[in-house]
Amino acid sequence: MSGAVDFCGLALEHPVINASGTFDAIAAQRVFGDALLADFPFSAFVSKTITLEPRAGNPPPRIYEVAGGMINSIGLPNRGLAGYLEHDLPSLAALPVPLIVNVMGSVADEVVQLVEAVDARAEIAAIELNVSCPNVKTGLDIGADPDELARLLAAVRPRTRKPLIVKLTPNTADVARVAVAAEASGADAVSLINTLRAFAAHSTRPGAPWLGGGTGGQSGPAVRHVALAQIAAVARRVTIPIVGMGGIQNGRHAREALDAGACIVAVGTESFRDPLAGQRIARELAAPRV
Amino acid sequence: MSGAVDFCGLALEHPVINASGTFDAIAAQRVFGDALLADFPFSAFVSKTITLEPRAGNPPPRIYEVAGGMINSIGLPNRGLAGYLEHDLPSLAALPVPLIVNVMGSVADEVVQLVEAVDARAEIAAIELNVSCPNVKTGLDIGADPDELARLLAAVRPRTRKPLIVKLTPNTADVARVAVAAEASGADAVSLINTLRAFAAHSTRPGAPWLGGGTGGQSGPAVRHVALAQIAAVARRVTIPIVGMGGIQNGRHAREALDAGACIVAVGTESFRDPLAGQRIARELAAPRV
Amino acid sequence: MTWTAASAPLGRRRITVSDRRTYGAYGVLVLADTNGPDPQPGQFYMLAAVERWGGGADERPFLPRALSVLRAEPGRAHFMLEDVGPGTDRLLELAVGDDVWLLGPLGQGFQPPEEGRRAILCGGGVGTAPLAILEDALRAAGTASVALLGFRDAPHAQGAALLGDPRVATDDGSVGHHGRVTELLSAELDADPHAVVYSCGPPPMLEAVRAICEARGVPAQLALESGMACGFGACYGCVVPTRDGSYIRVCVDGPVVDADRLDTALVAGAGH
Amino acid sequence: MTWTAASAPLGRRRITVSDRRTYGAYGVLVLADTNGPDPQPGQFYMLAAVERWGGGADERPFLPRALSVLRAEPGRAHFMLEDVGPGTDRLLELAVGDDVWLLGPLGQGFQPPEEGRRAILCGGGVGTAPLAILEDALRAAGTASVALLGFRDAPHAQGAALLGDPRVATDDGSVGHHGRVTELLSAELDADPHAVVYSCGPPPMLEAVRAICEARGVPAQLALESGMACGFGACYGCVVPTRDGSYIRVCVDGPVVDADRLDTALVAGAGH
Ligand SMILES: Cc1cc2nc3c(=O)[nH]c(=O)nc-3n(C[C@H](O)[C@H](O)[C@H](O)COP(=O)(O)OP(=O)(O)OC[C@H]3O[C@@H](n4cnc5c(N)ncnc54)[C@H](O)[C@@H]3O)c2cc1C
Ligand SMILES: Cc1cc2nc3c(=O)[nH]c(=O)nc-3n(C[C@H](O)[C@H](O)[C@H](O)COP(=O)(O)OP(=O)(O)OC[C@H]3O[C@@H](n4cnc5c(N)ncnc54)[C@H](O)[C@@H]3O)c2cc1C
Ligand SMILES: Cc1cc2nc3c(=O)[nH]c(=O)nc-3n(C[C@H](O)[C@H](O)[C@H](O)COP(=O)(O)O)c2cc1C
Ligand SMILES: Cc1cc2nc3c(=O)[nH]c(=O)nc-3n(C[C@H](O)[C@H](O)[C@H](O)COP(=O)(O)O)c2cc1C
Ligand code: FES
Ligand code: FES
Repeated sequence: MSGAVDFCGLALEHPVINASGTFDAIAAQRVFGDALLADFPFSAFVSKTITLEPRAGNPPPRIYEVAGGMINSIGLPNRGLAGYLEHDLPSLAALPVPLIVNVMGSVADEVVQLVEAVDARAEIAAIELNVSCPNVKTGLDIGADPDELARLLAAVRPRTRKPLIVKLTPNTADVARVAVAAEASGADAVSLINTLRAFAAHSTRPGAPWLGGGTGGQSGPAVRHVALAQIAAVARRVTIPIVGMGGIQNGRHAREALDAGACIVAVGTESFRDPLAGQRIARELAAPRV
Repeated sequence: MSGAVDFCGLALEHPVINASGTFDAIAAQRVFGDALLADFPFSAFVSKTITLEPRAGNPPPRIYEVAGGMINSIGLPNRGLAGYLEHDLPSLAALPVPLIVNVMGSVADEVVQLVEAVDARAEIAAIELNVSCPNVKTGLDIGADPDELARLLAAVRPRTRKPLIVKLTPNTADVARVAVAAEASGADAVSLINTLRAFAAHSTRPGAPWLGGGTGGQSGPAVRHVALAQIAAVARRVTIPIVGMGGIQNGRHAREALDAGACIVAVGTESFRDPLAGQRIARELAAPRV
Repeated sequence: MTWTAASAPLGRRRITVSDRRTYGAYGVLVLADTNGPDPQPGQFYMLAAVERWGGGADERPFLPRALSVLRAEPGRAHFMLEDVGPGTDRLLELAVGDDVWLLGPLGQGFQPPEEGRRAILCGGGVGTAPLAILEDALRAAGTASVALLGFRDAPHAQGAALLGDPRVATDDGSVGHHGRVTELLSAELDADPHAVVYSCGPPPMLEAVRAICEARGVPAQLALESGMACGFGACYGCVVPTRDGSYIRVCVDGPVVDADRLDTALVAGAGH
Repeated sequence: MTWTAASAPLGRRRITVSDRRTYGAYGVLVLADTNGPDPQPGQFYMLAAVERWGGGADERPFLPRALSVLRAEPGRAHFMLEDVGPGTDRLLELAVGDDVWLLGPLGQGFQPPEEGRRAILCGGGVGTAPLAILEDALRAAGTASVALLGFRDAPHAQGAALLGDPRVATDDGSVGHHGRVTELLSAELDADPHAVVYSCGPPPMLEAVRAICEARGVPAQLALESGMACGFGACYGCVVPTRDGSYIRVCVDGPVVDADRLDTALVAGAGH
């Protein structure tokens, strides 16, 4: 397959990676066996968000299906930094593609610890920083406010020489302004979009949420054109590469994200429908335009 | 049909009105004849956004269909204030339901003129203020920033004793904060959501927009759960009534918006599929819960 | 003489497919619409399948689709479709007994020519549809007409069977005249400069017809297409620019417009 | 003896419906899955119609749906469905010759009882499905078993025909025992306290089975349901809480779990 691309110095075989939290390579290997390694669907593997401490995640139900997509309220379950490095990293390092680790913390100090620990591991090619985390004081996502993000990056950026990708939140008035702040503060790339804040009503308890975690995040084709608008808005204002995602289901969708200004794309929800979606999309993308 | 409701002092026969810009009662009467008056689908009629000067609207294409909805870039075509009052108001005043006029201006002075002129007309029951208008200096929607909205309302609120509904923009980090500012500044109600900023790619020109107006706004069931999240977030923070809208297609959807905290609901995109959607939804809403 | 349309019934009606035919690349749906008024030539309806409207390419269709009336018998309306996307794809899948939502008849149709003038019907592709019902109406009114139809190739040219005795042109020369239908039109107008032209077809064809008629000072009525969300004037989505610098809504001010109202019939976003 | 499952083929396969049967309120789909490995009892597949997956209630379904294997013959897998929403509705609409996307076999299935112990299969509703393939496997292994099935009413009780010779209970008494299937279970366990219980059914039934077995110290294997997006461990959507305070993913750690791992089998959001 043609379509090799350089992304922040990583030589990727094609421009399709997975969206964080939507593919568990370890579980997939348990299910599909070594065929997964022989036929790995993505050109890089992005792990689920890792936090400093272990998290159990939200109580079920965690998933609600909507028109053209789904709402999730998974709640970032993970083993925590130490557990990840000990248990998951060895298996993930054996994948045939570069490894990107996604981290999140609610205060700068936490993020610094995460980034330093990840920076120390040669198996890890790049770091994605999830800034859809609510600020403990304002309740607003850190990534919704350019100034707050700049402060965070001022603390974090110096701690690693690995490529640092900032994953922006779409739940903001002007994502381009936040992206500009990320670039100015030393981010090597930005990725977008994360999920749109959404609410699923309980089927029998009026006003109550269906999802155990309360509010959730919407993904899938229903958000694809919101993603394209945000990718295009960001591309007009920054020069660092963009990882475009949100509802991508096929090569044409990926092409539209690239045309809007993304350097590579990530596939999330579509992998739930087709575990080889990443590979299929890369193949469709490599086919000549019609 | 049961379900009469008081909304800002307006006695509505049922809790379903139309969303601004999604039903043209004058055109509908031309198409369907007087049956429209005998069987009017909504309990109040909200007119399309009126601006001070006439606007032609955006070049076509203006519509793009997406998963579970559509993107529009209509561009607020209207006859302007004077043309509206002269040509449209007499016909609209003859509708069998209260009339709400939606207005928008890009600076406070324009909005003041609009509100004063509308206030002077007894045929008009209430005013909806569309604040999804970009600030000329920042480029951000006025309604995306609580402080800017408060400044606008400080100028506008004293000019009318009619109920003043502020139609919020969903393209903001924290819509509840904006709603709080609206309430504090004297709004009698808030309505939400307006459309989500979205981009449709051209089918043959890479990177170019399909829509003549460039970016557009997404509506329909694909945005319904985003709307529910915003309605619920606003309802937790304000005591003034809420007009809930966004993707409502049936009585259950309307019920979920009411349960999330809306006082009445508005139906937009679904009327394009079913001109009597408003009436159907009111009927379904009046049926006992199952 | 003018043809006047009755108001459309308020609200969409649930209607059953009573016949489904195929003419080469085209499908014809016959709907048992016993409660609606008779449609006028050039009017259209908004259609959507009651079941599974959605779930096609890009999780579409979602909005109903505008379709011209191909032909009307008492209590029955015929439609001609080509599979160009998820909406027409779904409608063409329907079988006898399946239900559709139907709204209409909608819009402004064709008007008959002045007494004594001949009608030239010039169309292409699915633009054949409104010319069939127009031909029926002209025949009933005793007005002489000739039909000229252009198609891509032989499978499409089978659509010509929907009219009485049309002259056909195909792009690939497989049927009839090898070339454009507008070449046939020019020849007809050479022979009868006093005729009135009625046209419907893909935007480039329509524009060519408009330009020919303008150049010759021949009156023409053009049935336009445009992306529509509602079909009854609610969304302002279907506009086309007119010569006077304003926009008109194709659904309520058209779809048939006098050619001299337009600077161009090339509608952005319409056609394929 | 343990039953071990082969890896699922990587990627979804396009498979044709080769038979479609009806058992009262249930439909059975037979799929010609010639390339997949044999499924184990209790395993499941993710299914979606290739055409028109979407366009149902609330513009759904969008995600594939988890379905237990009802029965497996060489190159064929059977599934039992009840129409409870847009996904099952669409799948039940499929006719012979239509295609589905199939992923699997997935998950951890049942394990046979220790040598010499009898198996009691206790299920209800569509929970009948995994017990049928389990019954086949036990029979093949020469293990004695008895099946107890609970249904709402007579149309549902027709699902009992999918097993060999089950004892049936109905809520309305129209067929078999008038009452709950768990009453039959208690009676069986009174008679044979040494048996092992296998269960699948609506959460309240499953929880009742769990509680009965716990109280009696009887080992039980429960096939759980849970809302799933992916079925292969990717989304972390399908978790249930376990006794040790953690969450397990039903799709990869289940669907069959030993009852003593759970404090409750009442899964939030599963069932109707
Ligand atoms: C008054 C009128 C009468 C008509 N009569 C007929 C008729 O008799 N027979 C017939 O077959 N057709 C007719 N049409 C055309 C038909 O309504 C459209 O072609 C319709 O869009 C087809 O829907 P589709 O889903 O099959 O194709 P679409 O996917 O809608 O594609 C059709 C065209 O729409 C545009 N398009 C592509 N994607 C999108 C999108 N996501 N959103 C919006 N536009 C898009 C492109 O220009 C494309 O070529 C008529 C249209 C009008 C306005
Ligand atoms: C391992 C496993 C095996 C299964 N085996 C079978 C089987 O053999 N046969 C069978 O018929 N079923 C089986 N199921 C159940 C089936 O997968 C679900 O019932 C499925 O959700 C049905 O889809 P639906 O669209 O028809 O109904 P849904 O609309 O999904 O409704 C089913 C239930 O899902 C919940 N729900 C409602 N709306 C939503 C929404 N928008 N998003 C998320 N959840 C919602 C409610 O609890 C509802 O009662 C199995 C499930 C699992 C996990
Ligand atoms: C089930 C699920 C879990 C997710 N988990 C994470 C996560 O752990 N970290 C993160 O940054 N984004 C997470 N996301 C967001 C995705 O990475 C992606 O930004 C979003 O889903 C949009 O892409 P899509 O429409 O292709 O899914 C998750 C999304 C889903 C659907
Ligand atoms: C075609 C179209 C035109 C619209 N025009 C206006 C408008 O003039 N003024 C306004 O405040 N909102 C306008 N809206 C937004 C709607 O009033 C409503 O907020 C939005 O569509 C969400 O509701 P829905 O999903 O039910 O359509 C328009 C929406 C559509 C689809
Ligand atoms: S299609 Fe909506 S106004 Fe014409
Ligand atoms: S269904 Fe996705 S992890 Fe289990």
